[in-house]
Amino acid sequence: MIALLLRDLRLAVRAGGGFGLGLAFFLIVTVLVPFAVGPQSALLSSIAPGVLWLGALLACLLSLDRLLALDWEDGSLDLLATAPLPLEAAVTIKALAHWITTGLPLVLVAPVLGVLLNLPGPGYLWLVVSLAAGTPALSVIGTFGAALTVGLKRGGLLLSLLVLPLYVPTLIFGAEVARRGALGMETLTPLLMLAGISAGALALLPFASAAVLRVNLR
Amino acid sequence: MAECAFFRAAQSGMRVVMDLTVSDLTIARGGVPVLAGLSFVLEPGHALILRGPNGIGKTTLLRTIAGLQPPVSGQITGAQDRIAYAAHADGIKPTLSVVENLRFWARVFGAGGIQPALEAFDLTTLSERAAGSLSAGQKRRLGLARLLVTGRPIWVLDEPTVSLDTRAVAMFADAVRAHLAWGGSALIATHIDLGLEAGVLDVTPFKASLAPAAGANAFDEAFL
Amino acid sequence: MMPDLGKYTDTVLTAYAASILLLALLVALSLWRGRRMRIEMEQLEARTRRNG
Amino acid sequence: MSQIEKNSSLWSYANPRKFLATTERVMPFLWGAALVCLVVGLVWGFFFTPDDYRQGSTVKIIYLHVPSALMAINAWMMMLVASLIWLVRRHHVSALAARAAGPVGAVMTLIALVTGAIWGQPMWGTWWAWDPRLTSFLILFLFYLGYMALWAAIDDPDTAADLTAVLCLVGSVFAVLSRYAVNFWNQGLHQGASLSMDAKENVDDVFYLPLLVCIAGFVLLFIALVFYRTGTEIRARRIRALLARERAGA
Repeated sequence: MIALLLRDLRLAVRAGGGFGLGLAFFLIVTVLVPFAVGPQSALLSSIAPGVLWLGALLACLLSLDRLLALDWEDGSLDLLATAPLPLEAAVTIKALAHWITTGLPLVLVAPVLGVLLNLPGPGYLWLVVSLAAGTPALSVIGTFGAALTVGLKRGGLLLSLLVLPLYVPTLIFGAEVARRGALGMETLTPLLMLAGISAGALALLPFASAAVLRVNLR
Repeated sequence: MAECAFFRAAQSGMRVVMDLTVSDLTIARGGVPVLAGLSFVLEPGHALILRGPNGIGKTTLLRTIAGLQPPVSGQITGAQDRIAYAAHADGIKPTLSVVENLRFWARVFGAGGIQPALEAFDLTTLSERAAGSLSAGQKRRLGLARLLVTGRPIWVLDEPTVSLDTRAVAMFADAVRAHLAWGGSALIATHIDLGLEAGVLDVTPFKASLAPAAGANAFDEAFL
Repeated sequence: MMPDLGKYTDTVLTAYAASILLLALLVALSLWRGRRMRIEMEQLEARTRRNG
Repeated sequence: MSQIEKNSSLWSYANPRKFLATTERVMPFLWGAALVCLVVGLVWGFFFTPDDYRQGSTVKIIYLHVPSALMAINAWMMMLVASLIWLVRRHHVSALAARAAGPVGAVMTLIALVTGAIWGQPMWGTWWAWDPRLTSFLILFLFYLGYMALWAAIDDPDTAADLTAVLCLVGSVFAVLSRYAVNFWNQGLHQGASLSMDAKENVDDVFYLPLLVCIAGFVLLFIALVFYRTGTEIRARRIRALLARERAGA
């Protein structure tokens, strides 16, 4: 299992792995928002939590179609499916690798981008906490979507269409935590729901992803 | 993890005695049966060459035996967790070096060192090169070297000699011979003569008739 | 004949028109595709029988 | 128990030929009943019911909005059950019925959304409000779109059936989650139940009877459409199989 994780991380940082693309995308989205809505700091600081969450979500989405497609094309998935490692574990590891290379950097960079959007003081902590609790769910759900569309020639757009509705609860609770945190309100309820979604998705979705992957491999 | 190790030990103990048995197998591609009523036994230490025209269903048969797709009917025994499968796609990552590629598969399969595999396919001098910079034949050799690091007793190979030159084909034949001598077995779909002492199974007579198979779910006869 | 819908005439009529249009569209598309598939299958089955 | 035993022959309708033969016989009655119920219910509702004292004549929209909203959810439930049957018992007709129900459910959702928005214009003063109910239906509509798109994108029918069935299962869980999330996110623009179209206490008997007839009409129309469309899918599948055999024979 560790071997697979290490390989995926190594592939991500080598040339052509696409590491950092998500971050760059996140940065650009955040920079473009003030151009679109105007430079008033009051407006920016009120929409900052939502914009940062949406940017993080889109950055996550952007990298999903490479998550399994490359392994599918070069036959690695066939070989992994015949390996002693259960496919459920393999997809969990791949989701974890996706989170480490995409979700985690987003969590770390978000506060810096918060400055650009005048995020209010107490908001930084809650932004980081909510992204840390929510991005694992984004990776796991995204892996399911990637497993569904892995056999398709142009699956990228379909992948977005399938995954975005599944992202709704995570986005709502995640952005709610960040928003309430920025306003200095109580954040426990949405945070618990967010963590619950992440934990539930992590516990159950790998089975669906592996089942779907087996169907696609046959 | 401890459990895994136990199973592996039990497996290697059984390696010498378990045959790969295929009985009355019917397989389908895209829902249409291609081969039917196929039976054979592959004993340890033996190789079996599959022959038949293109499109007859050799690849489908090998994928079914490797457990990648379910058979329509019939039984496969002795295949569970004992197969190393290799097909047209080698699962080689171009940005990783030869050694990194091999070591990854060795660790996934929990098997030993990669040095013998490198030597058997004359990859030692290439070991630090990125796999993406290898020629087609060299990549193919790397893909076949992977078989050695899996430690699995049954090799299921789909056209393993594509893009290999005569020297590399000889290397491959030697590797198969060594594998058989060790007590392994091999099921190979190929069109060229490998110079192995192996049984030959021509699958052409097992071509599925167009009438719906008797074993198929009678409910769905309208679809067959 | 027409009931007096008061100031909401447009609202109610639009809702009815839109809904009935959508339903009609769905039924029409279903019937169109159904008919095409039926004809195609009959042709194909006839051809299969002829060829044995 | 004996009733269940007797009904176990229900599975025989999983035979495509049997399904086609049986539905062929009941189709005219289904279409007829659906049409009669819809015409009676809608005409009754439109021409012969009084206006509501708060909502005025817009209350007439409930004869479309409530039944379509009901069927939007029921269609998804039916797809879920059919998907489970396919995954467990591998009856192709079941998978095809789920596929057939998809677009019907999507149109029902669309009708519920459109009538809701049109009703909201004079009531809320805006076409679209991010009201929890409307929002949930919008999300449901996206789920329908994804489900249909996945069916359309995959060539092999069994693979498509498997993948869409799993998507339907996972989607159901997330649709319920979204419903709660949306409720949490916006407690609602609804000024209490009094101005809602869905609240029971708002519906007098005068409105209730024609509404029941309309609901019956929508249910019958749904069944008729799903039966008919399933038949179409069975034929499409058969065409595919015949062509594949022809190609294999040639």
